[in-house]
Amino acid sequence: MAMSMVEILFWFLTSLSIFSALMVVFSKNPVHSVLWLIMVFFSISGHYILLNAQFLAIVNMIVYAGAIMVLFLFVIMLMNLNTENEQSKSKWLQLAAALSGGSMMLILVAALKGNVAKATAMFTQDSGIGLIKNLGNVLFTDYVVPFEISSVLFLSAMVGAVILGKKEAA
Amino acid sequence: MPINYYIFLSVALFSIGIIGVLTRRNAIIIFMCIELMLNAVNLLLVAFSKMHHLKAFATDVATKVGTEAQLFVFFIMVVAAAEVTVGLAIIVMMYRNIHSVDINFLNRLKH
Amino acid sequence: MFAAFDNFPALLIWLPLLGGILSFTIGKEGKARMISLISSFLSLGVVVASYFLSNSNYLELNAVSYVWMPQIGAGFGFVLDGLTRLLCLLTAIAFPIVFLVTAKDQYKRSHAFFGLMLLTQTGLMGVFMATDALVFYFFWELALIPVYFLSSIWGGEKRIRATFKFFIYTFVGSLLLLIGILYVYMNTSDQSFSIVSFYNNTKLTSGEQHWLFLLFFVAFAIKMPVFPFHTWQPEAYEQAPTPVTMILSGVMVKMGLFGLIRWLLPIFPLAMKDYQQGLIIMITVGMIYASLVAIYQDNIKRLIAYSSIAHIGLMAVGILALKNVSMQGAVLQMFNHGINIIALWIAAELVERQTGITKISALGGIAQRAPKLAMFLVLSAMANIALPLTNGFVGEFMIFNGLYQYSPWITAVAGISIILSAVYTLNMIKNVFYGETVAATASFTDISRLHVWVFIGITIIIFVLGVYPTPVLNVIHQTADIILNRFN
Amino acid sequence: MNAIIISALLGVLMMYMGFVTKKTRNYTMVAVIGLLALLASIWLDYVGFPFFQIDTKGMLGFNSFGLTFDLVVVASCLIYFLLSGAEIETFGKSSSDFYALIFFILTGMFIISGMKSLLILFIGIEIVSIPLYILAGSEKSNLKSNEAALKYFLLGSFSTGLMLMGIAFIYGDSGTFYLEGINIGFGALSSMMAIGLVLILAAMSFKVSAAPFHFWTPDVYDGTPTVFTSFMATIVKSAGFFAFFKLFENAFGSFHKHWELLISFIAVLTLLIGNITAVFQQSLKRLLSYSSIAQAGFMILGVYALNIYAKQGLILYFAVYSMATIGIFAVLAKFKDHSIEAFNGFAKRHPMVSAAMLICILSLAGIPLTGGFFAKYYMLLAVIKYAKVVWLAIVAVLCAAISVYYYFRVIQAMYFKDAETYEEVEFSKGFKYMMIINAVLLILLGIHPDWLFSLVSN
Amino acid sequence: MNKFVFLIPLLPLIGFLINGLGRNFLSRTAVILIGCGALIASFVLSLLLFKEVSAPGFTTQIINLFDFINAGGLDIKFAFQVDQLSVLFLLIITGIGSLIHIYSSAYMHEETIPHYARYFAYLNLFVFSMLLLVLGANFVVMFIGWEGVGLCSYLLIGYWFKNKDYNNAAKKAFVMNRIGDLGFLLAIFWMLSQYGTISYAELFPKVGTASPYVITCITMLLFVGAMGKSAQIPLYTWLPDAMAGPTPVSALIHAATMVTAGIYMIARSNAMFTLAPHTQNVIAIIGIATALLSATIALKQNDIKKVLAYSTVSQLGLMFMALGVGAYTAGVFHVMTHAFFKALLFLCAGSVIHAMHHEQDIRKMGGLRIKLPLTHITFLIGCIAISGIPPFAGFFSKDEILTAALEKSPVYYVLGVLVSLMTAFYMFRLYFLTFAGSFRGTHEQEHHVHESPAAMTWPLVILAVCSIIGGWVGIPSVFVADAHLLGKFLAPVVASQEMEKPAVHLSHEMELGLMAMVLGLIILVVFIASKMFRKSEITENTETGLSGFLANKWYVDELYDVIIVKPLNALSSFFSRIIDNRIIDGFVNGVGKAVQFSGRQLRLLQSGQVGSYILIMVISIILFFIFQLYWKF
Repeated sequence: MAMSMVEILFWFLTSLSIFSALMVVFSKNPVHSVLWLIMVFFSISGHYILLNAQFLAIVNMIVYAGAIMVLFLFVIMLMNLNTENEQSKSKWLQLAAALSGGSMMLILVAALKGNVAKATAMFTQDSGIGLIKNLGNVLFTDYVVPFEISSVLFLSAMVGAVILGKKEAA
Repeated sequence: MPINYYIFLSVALFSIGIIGVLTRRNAIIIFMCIELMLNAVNLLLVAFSKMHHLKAFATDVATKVGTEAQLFVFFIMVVAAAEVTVGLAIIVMMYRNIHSVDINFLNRLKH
Repeated sequence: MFAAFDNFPALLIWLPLLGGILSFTIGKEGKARMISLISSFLSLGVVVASYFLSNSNYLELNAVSYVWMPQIGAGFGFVLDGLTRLLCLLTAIAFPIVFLVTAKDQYKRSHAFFGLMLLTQTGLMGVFMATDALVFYFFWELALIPVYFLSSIWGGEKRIRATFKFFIYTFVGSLLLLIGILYVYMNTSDQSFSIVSFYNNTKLTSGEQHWLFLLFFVAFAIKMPVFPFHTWQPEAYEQAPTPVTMILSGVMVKMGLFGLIRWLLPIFPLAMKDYQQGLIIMITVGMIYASLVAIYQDNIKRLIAYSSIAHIGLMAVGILALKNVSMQGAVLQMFNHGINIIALWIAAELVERQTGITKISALGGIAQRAPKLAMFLVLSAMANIALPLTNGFVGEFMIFNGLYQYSPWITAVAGISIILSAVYTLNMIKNVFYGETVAATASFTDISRLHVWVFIGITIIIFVLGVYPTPVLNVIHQTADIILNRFN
Repeated sequence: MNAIIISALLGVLMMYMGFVTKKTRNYTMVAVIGLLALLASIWLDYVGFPFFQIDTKGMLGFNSFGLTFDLVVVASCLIYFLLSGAEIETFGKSSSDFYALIFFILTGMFIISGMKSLLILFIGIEIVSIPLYILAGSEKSNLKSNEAALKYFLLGSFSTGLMLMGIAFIYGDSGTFYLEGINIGFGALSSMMAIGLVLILAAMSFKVSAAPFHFWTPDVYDGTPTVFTSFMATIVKSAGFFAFFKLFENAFGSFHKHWELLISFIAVLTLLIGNITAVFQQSLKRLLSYSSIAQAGFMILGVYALNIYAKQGLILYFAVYSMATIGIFAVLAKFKDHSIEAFNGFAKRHPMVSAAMLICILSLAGIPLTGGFFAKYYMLLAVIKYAKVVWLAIVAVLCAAISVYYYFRVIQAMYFKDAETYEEVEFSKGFKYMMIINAVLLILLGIHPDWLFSLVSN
Repeated sequence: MNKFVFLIPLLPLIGFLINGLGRNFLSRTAVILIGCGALIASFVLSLLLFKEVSAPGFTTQIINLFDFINAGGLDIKFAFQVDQLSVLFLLIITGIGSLIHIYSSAYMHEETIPHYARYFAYLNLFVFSMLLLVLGANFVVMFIGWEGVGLCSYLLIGYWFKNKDYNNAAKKAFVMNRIGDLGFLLAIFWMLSQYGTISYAELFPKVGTASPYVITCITMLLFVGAMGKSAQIPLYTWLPDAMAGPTPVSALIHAATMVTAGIYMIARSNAMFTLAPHTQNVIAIIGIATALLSATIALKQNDIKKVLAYSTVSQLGLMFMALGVGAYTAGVFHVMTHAFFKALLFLCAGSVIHAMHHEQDIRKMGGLRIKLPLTHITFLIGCIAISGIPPFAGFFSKDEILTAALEKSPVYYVLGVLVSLMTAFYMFRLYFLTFAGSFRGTHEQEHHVHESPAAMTWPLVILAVCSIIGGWVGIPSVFVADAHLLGKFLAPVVASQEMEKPAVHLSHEMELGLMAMVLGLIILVVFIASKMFRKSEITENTETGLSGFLANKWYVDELYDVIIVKPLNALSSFFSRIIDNRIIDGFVNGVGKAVQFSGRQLRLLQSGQVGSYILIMVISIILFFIFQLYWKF
């Protein structure tokens, strides 16, 4: 059975994202972790494009991979954590952690295997809701209230950053 | 691609995130793993958005179904950005005091 | 809430409550004492007046009722029927006695002491008069909280622990009671806490009745207390200040018995029938047990405490036997026992106050030094062990009579407690009051005039009720009739 | 809607107060006046005079339940400001920022109170949470505060991740974020829905510190500066519960049977762990954190029952629990030593304050004549009404009996024990009166709770 | 006259109240006047009543005073019943009571006034209770008196309350009485539930309506009550100990009146006992056994009062045997004569003790006939009377009992005779040891020995006269036909028991022959006693063998101690220390401890490590998933 280009892309991105995610977890060096995480974000953006969600793909790259991860990198550099000096947790704890994470996945997968939606093919053409025009339209009409409300969130984050960041007065 | 593939993918990413949170001791890495989990969610939401959209699209070509999930993802990103600001501020503050971001040193408060 | 002061139940709640608050706020020892005395005597006056000026018709249960929370079917309902009247009288008598007996005592922060005492009185009155389950529960707790503080602040050496145990123990019971009340409330057809609804408008299956019965019973059993829920009692009695112990054992334990009569039997008649035998056997065994344990005690207070367990057990059995005679007898005995045991506590208190000792084997010969005290003690002890022509006899006779109709064998076994009660009571008299004086009692002085008058008052009650109980019986018979009718 | 906008504006106002005046007293004054305005505006909203008519596409909506909740929140906050304002002021110039943060948190709560969509829920919860992380770490030089903030932040974000995953699955199954939409058309529980439900349940349990997701609570409450612990443990927790209740009522109400066992399990576990662990605590602050877990156990009973009694009862519970806990924390915040022994002989030194504190403790313990009784009473009533099986109620009351054990340890310390050396604590006159007013309110709620809960109609 | 019946008990009650309350104010004379006056007045009233009752055509009178208990189908009246039986007892009680009061006024003279007054108060209270007992028209009133006399007995035994032993004796008396009382009480309840009434007048006519089993049970329970009060096996040990009380008290309570309450009760309810032959047999057997047992014990006692006490128990046993064989009249007759001579003997003993300054050991007496002539004579009269030598009172009543016993069964008769012989033996042993021979006490004692004052001797004389002539009211038909005045008097209240098959039918000749034989034996025994004890020396050596066994009262007290008292104490200590403190309270405290313990353990879960918190959260979520997805419920 020949795979279409899209399918090949899907499997490539999937394996890339999973591999990168694993590398995030298992890299000794925090900087490597950050870089691998950026890799994950890029592959996920690829998935978005496959899913015809171009706006989110771009935002993901700009905001996440660009801004946020840079911030992370910045902090790590600032703290001079660019070494592999992190002590690992005890073996038992790591084993328990891996086991529980793994069984979490297994259970979810097992539960969702017989899902009704499996027949749906995902790559057919659609009306292009993921395009910026459509999303912008909805965001500033129907979703204007949550949008405005999230400004409160940013305000508080800003205040918080100021409070936490500035030197103690006394 | 069936929706299940996306579900499994994001579940896998999510679980890897959890494993990361559980196994690492560096607060920043843990935070990154949490971001990984959020991205798994984002991916899943977009996939679901597409799925619901296609279901509706079969009967109505002008349907807007699915928009809300993509906007939700947008809001998640927004919130994540704010969270990162605060989170990193806290981590930096912590680092200033104890010169470490190892969570195993967070043990003054117990019992 | 309370529209007017034009009726007795409202007065009986308000008088002690206001008195309590007043003496709390006034802060001066002498005045607080005066206020509490006046308030308690006024309450007594009101109860006595209610005897003559209102009828005791049980059917007018909702006679006094104020709207409280109509949405949830709760109202401040109070009644003064025969049963209640007797118990309110007991409460109203007990408090002035306690105040008089302790009139010369000094308590640190005494305004708080008197305030709490009066709050306790409010709680007790409320418990006895409430015709609304929620109000009943409220006052049930209200009577407990001040006692907790009274005992913990003014009690003996190990007071905090003992009182705490007492508090938690009874609190567990009352919480179970609360669940029971809520469940019954949910099953009233008109969603009401009124006792009338509880009696007449509940649809409970036999199974529901069974476990509800147990919930209620445990609460009451802990309060009474009956074996094997009794272990808080000796400690609490030992550690509480004697005025509080008097109230606890004289009045408060009656709350449990009262609960049986008013809030248990009539609501769960089906379950009652099934549990009757088991409970009666359990309590009877407990009576013998408590009597035997009492024999071993070497502390006056613990001895009286265990004797109280045995006596309360008898009353409980009298109630549970579901015989008219024994129920009336039990109600009468609730009153009598209250009076008698208060007298015993006064004696114990007077001994302890002078010698500082409650250990029986370290005392002796007080009768030589204090003939009056000895006389009154013997008198009240005799009433306590139900010697004929004292009040105790009438009550116990009626209880035993009804119990006999229920089961001769159980009567015979329960009767052993009469013998045992003689054993430990006489032991106590013998070792504390008779014999040669010891170092601790060598300079014992006889009781003051005030105490003599208090004792005379008690003695009069003991004998009047022992010789001519008819007026009291006339008051309570209707209650017994109505409750027992539910079992026919 | 009034509340959201006004409190957001108040937050902004407080942000800039630092530029207007340096006198910290004024910050509190403005905050209190602002709260009064807020209270009035909510009341106007409640009686039917909203200032703003904004089409929210059904994502936000206010009913009597939500508005009553808002009222309770603002009232509790008022008491909080009045009692603990002085403590906030000790943060100096930046204290206006803290007021701003608190107003932002309030905004988040009002958003939660009106939420009809999972999106709003998510945003609301985040608006509440993010400033809290900051408040937890507000004592920057204090390592405990740092630690609390980081723990809270890490665990909080983790639970946010869980919640989002849950939301994603629920969306996948139902195709909508509207609560009503989720609620209809689900007779049977699909596996996606079940997973979403469990994840959301876990996340919400985390927010309300229900076992086994409660572990952050004692540590964070302990490390956070007392004055903010007070806020966190009371008003914020109420918001968590409100969200919990509203979400489960409106979104998952129709398949209540499918999750009642799970939540009853959580309730029992919370009650047991909260109460039993509290027994051994030596620090009052930590004791209160465990007690807050224990109280959460009771409130979960309301979520379990999901009926009108639960609704009314929760409102009452929020009010009573917040008032009582704020009262105790306000006193505690004046102490440097947070151990129970620090209160030995307190009643002799400060009879008025200790009497008021006594009422608060009694209320927490659920003793009749205090509001706490009716709060617990309503939870029990709700459970009994819903289940007709009383085992849950019996477990709850047995745990309540355990709670008496540790609450009364404080009373014992205050009233029955004497201290040889003690920390001298000053209380202003205003503080004393406020404590008394608080206590009187608690008693009033204990006699006439109907004044409050009748605001909630079905 | 009926209207004043209530005065008979009321007067002593008033006496009690005045003396009791006014003990600190009254003078000694006033105390005497009130105490004795009340009794004498009662006696006079009783005499008047007797006159009325003995008039021909008298029918039983019931005087209702007030409703005692009227509730729930229970209707008990406080009522008095005046009939031949009650009047007879009234006379005995008030008559002998008066004498003893007078005697006491001198005997107790050493006491200070408050205690003196207290003594008279108790005594009056006792008489009041005793009068209630015999006057009551139903069992409840009887029970009131019944327990009342028990109380007074307790108070009077422990009158000298400084002495621990006396207190113990008092307590023992009260408790043993209570055991009996419980039986009585149960009988009352049974009667109430069986017949619906406990008034004699209503109850006795319908006794037969119950099954024999029920009647037997009720009568057995009543007899248990009688056992306690009248000191029968196995509840007799309190009576010898009760001698701790002042001697007049022993005379009044523990010889003449209270202890005969059991006989009164059975005689009163003879209608019932007649229908219960099994009970009667039991009564007879226990009666004779008690009589024998205590007679043997009395043989070896050295305390003057103890001898008399065991003698009392023995005589009571004889009375019960009489009741058991259906000879109610004989029983009551013996109560009366016994009241005379035993009161006499006790008072004489009191006189001796008074003279000897509270020396009670007969081994330290001797030769008192010269020092105490009047006491000596009257004591001798008492001894003769109790030994059953005609024409003294004891002879008639005892003979009547023996005759009745013979009619039932020769065994009873033989044993009864044996008891009589022993009685004669130990009484004369007592007499000879006390009054004959030479004085064995200290010189100081000898110096002080003197005859008692008139107030003490006059009652002795009166009682001595009664002891001589008291029996003449019941002259058996063997001597004079139809001369049994008492029998005729009591006939209306005593149901004649039908003998189904008299074991032995006696002819007059045979009766006379037996009488003579017994008399001969008794005189022989007296002779032996005189030989043995007239000139006895003090023997201090401890008794061994059988005599030791008897001297130690068959070790019954020790036996009771081992089988009842010790186990009871052990049980109570076990209950208190183990069950109550360890198990029940241990459980209660254990719950608290368990909570504390789990609190201590659970807080370890709160490790402070973020990692473990998250791990637990994740594991819980996994468990929740499993539960929610795969749990089929």
